[in-house]
Amino acid sequence: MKYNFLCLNKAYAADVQKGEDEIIVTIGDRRFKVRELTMHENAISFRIKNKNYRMPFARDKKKIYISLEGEYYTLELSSGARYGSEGPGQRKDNVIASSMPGLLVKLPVKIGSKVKPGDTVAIVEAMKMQNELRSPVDGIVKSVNFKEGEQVDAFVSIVEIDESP
Amino acid sequence: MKYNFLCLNKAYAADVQKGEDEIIVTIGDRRFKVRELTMHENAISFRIKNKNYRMPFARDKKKIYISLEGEYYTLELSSGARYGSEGPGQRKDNVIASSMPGLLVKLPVKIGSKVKPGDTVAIVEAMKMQNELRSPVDGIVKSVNFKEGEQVDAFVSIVEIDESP
Amino acid sequence: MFKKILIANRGEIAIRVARACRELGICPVGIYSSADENSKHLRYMEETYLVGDPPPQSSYLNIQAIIDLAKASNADAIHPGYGFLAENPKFARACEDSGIIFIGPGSKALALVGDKVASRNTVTKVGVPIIPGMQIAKKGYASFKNIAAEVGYPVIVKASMGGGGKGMRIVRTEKELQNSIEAGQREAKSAFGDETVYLEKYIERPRHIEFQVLRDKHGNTVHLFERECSIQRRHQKIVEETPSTALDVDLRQRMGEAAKRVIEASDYTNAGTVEFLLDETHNFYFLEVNARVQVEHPITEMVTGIDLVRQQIMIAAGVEIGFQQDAVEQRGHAIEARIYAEDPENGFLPSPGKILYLDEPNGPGVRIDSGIFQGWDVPPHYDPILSKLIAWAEDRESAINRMSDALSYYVILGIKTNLGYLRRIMLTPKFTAGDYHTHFIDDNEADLRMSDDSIHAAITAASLIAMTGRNGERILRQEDEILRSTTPWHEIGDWEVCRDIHE
Amino acid sequence: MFKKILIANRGEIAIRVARACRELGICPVGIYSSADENSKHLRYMEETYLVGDPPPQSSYLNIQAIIDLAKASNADAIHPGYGFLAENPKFARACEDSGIIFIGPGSKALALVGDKVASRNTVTKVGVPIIPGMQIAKKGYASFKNIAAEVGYPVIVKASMGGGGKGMRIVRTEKELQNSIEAGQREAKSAFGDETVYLEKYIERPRHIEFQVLRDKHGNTVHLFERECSIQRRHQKIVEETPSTALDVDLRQRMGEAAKRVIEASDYTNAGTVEFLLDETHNFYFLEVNARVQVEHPITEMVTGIDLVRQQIMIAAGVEIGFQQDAVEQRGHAIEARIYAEDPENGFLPSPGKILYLDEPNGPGVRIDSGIFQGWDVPPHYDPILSKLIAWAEDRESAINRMSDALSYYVILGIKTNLGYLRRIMLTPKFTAGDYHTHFIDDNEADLRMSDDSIHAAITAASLIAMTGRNGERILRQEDEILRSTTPWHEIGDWEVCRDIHE
Repeated sequence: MKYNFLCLNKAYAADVQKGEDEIIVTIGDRRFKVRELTMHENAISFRIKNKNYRMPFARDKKKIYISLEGEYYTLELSSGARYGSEGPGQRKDNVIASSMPGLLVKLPVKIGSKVKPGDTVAIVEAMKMQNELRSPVDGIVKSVNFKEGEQVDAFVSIVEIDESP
Repeated sequence: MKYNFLCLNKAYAADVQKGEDEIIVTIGDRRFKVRELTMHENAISFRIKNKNYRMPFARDKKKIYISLEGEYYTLELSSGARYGSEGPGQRKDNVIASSMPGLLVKLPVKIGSKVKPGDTVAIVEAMKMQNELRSPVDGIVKSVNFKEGEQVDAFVSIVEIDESP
Repeated sequence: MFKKILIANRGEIAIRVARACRELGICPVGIYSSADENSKHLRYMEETYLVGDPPPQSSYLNIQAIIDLAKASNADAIHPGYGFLAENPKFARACEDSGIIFIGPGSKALALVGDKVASRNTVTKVGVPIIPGMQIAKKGYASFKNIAAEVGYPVIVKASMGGGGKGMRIVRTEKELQNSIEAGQREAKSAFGDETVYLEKYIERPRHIEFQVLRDKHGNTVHLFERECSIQRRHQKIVEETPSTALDVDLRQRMGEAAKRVIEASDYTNAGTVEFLLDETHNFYFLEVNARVQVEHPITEMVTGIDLVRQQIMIAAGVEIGFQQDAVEQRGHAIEARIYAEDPENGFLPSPGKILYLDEPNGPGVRIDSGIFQGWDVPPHYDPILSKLIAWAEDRESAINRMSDALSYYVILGIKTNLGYLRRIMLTPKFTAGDYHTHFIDDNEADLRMSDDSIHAAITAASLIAMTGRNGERILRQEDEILRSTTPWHEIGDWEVCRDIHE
Repeated sequence: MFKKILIANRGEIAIRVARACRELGICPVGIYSSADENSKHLRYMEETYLVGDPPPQSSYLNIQAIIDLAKASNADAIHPGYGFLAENPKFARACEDSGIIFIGPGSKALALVGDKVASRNTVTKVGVPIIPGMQIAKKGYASFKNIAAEVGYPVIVKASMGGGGKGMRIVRTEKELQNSIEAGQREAKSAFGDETVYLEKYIERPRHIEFQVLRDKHGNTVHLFERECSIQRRHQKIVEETPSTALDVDLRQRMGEAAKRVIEASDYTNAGTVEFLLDETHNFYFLEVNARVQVEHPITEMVTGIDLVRQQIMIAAGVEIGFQQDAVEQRGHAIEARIYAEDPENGFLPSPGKILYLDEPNGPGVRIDSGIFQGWDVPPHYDPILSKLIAWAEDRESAINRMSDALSYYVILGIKTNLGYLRRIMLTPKFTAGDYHTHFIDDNEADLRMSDDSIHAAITAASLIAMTGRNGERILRQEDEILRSTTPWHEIGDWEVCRDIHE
């Protein structure tokens, strides 16, 4: 079984093989032998040496959320196509998206607008905080997918820019 | 829809009818009109006048567990055959069962033993507590369904007695 | 200081001790029976070891197996918690023989305070009153008659090996004495295999008051005031509070000093609790020393701000107590309610099983020492305690309100618990007035009974749950209820628009 | 005393206030926007009313709608919580005009302390130092140059309408002054539509210390000691503690008395907080008065044992404060960590969404004021605070350990939170040493970054979860791991037996 995950903007490919008394998970050039493991309703537990470990987890359609000894990970099951299965994923520079869900409070560009690196192309607001989305590139706005006042999800394209050559 | 419940050793029959904008639940000669109700994953909520009520619940195969403003109910969905749908249910006097699950630590009777009211016929232990089960009747042991050292569930017949006429 | 402590217990107290270890930078080592493989206390340990099969004799009472694990894991010390081996002099001795520090009094002091006769003698020597009666069980009706006459009726006949009320007989006149002795002997014989009984003055409506004492290895002794533990069912405490409404400043000071004298005279170190009975005219009598951390220790921590388990560990490590008696203060009021897996509507019978739903309260002044989680199958092998809910507030009335509120937000479903019963205790007039004694549960039966008010609402809710089965569905929604009432269950009653279905 | 209090807020603070009401026998009335129909605060109210649509302007900031509901429900008083309308003099005035008690200072005192210039004048009159600089924004380079020379460099140029760091410029030499003023004016103009700037002495590495004060309607004033709030991100506090490691007895006493003078001079009643900056040589400067219950009030409650919300209600009802200054004591050490729905790995951006899994810690010295539950969809319309975790212990080191442990047992899954980040703060050497100031977050970036150590373990776990999907299955079980390591993630690393797959 092969899985592709996105975590903290990096892509990871994991290969899982079930052996007789162990499961081998291969991530890049690292290999993990998992030898003792129980799945609970909302936690995965295992034992290393003389300590019990317990990782609470939850999942929804695309993501798995895991808690590990005081740290928290959100892992997105990715198709592998979008980000490739090798190396850190690259977000496309010409696609402007918000990294938080929120209200699109300002959209100062329209199709055909010229933008320079650093120009604000959208402002998204959530929980009393405004997040300005700036263009990382020089170019012309190719498409605008939302209107001011609309709710936008995280990582969904709001504006696309045709980069100047 | 008709439901029969056992609660605190009493039997209740409820008839539920869904109307256009209300649900009517009839229990004996009382009738409840329920007009505003939401089912959550593990709670049922409704509003009466200006207050929100929330009843957390859980269920397993046969029982529904409900919490109501600091009180707790276990309702057993019964077939209606065993206890009848009218009036308080009657447990049979000649069937000896434990009202807690536990270990059968002592079984001083066997088939054919004569017992009198008050005679100990079994001792069940759980959580450091021993519960002596005594015969409520005069009679002769007809059947013995467990051995000493076995685990018994609650309300399962351990010993049955043929009552003396 | 210790590097590693093995915690020879399970449940909430194992977690409590592990937390104290972690806060002191000590590695907590846990043990578990095979019935506890998935238990919550393992989550708080740095190392865990299987100790044996589910029965306590094979696991948490298995002295050799525990000592072996302590050695194998290089533990410096063992904390026994409460129950199991906590007050077993043989276990303390086995630790001492293996070079492992037993966190508690030494085996000698344990043996002394565990011996009824010896401890009474010790206590009497330092001028602390005991209940008048026989010092040693005697034979022959004459000595019973004489002593009964001396201490005055009513008296009580008790089994020497007794406990749990078995073999006890209250005697109000000399006429009943002989019959009662004989009946007590018979019952003692059948319950304990020993017919020895003794006699003492019977205290009517006593209050159970205990004092927490700390004594270090350098001879410093301080008490941390009282706990009132008179709310008991089946001779087991279920609600405790501090300060007690029965003590005034002078009595509190005298009892505290008496408790310290008892501990000092027993050459006892570490944390210990001196139990007293208090009669209606405010005479107090020594009962016994509890040579362990008590289940109810949190209420003392809440009012004094002193961490008792930490003190236990430090004292065992030879550290001097860092404060004087006059620095210890009672601030505010604390109440503890013990949450048990038991059925108060059915003789408090234990109720092991799976916790299908759990929601624990929190907020200001609310502490929970909990050993449970949703999805856990409470095993049938051990004490039914699930968790302890402690409420602290500036005054008693607020503490009761806080406790009562917290109990009503504490939801455990899937097994029977005493949550509802505990809440009813909080609402009982005798309790809110602070006017109670050890017969509280029996005397207030009517107030403590579950009301039938809400049963039809529960049946109604259950029918709807049974019918729908689907989650997140809004079955009906309408905002036109116009009803008037004072309590929610009268309001629920108002759902019912036709009392007579034939109308 | 009041019979009914309307709580004009939501989330954890609405619950906090409702609890105080219930404990005083007062009926708490809740309001909710349509985004909060299912929110937790409604569970603690005796009555609840829909106040409006999700946007704050339509609901929790809607003065008229709230006043109308208070009248309709016959509330005697309104508690505004913090944020929203808590410090809005118009709201306080609207309450007063409607004959409803506003639980807070009167509208006049609110207007006074909300006015920067007026409050500085008041404070200066009673001899409390303010940061040297311009009292009123001035025009012309000359006056800037003169005042800068007078107070000494470095100085800071600030926008009069400013906040959140916008329009601010630190100036270290006279050479840079003119450019900085102009840049500040431009930024202020674009950010706030007003180019007015002023200048004051720049305090390097300041600590943010505030004092909690109570003043009743009879003129009694007490302070309840300090809170150190220097751990801030985006100019917002995220960790607070008391006592502060920066104060000694003398300084604490002087600052406390100064805080009381500020409150008295402002003719302020109810609970108020006087904020100071403390420089490296222990000079303190008045910043402003926070005229509300603070988010961080629990740490004061933990060390003093005084319930601040209860005091607010009682003072508003005209009750005299029942204790004197010298009866107030700091016992132990308390820390608060604010749990936010935000992503520290992504600029602390808010993260609304559904909480798929929730497990909140408990135990000795752990208090949680929480507004969340499993299954709740955190709405995007309001402040991202989810809950507050407060740890109290006998000393600072234990409190830090307790907090750090509690954070690691606090599990919120489904949305991003700052739980991991807060725990990293607890482990940062500068924090554990108590040696920090308001630039802590920036200065300790490296220590606060999430470690990559465990990422492969997380990926491994996620793969197994993705693969199985079934609950309760024991995939593998074997007890033969023989590994040695100090941290769990090195141990996890030892799962990996072949670093090079091609070996």
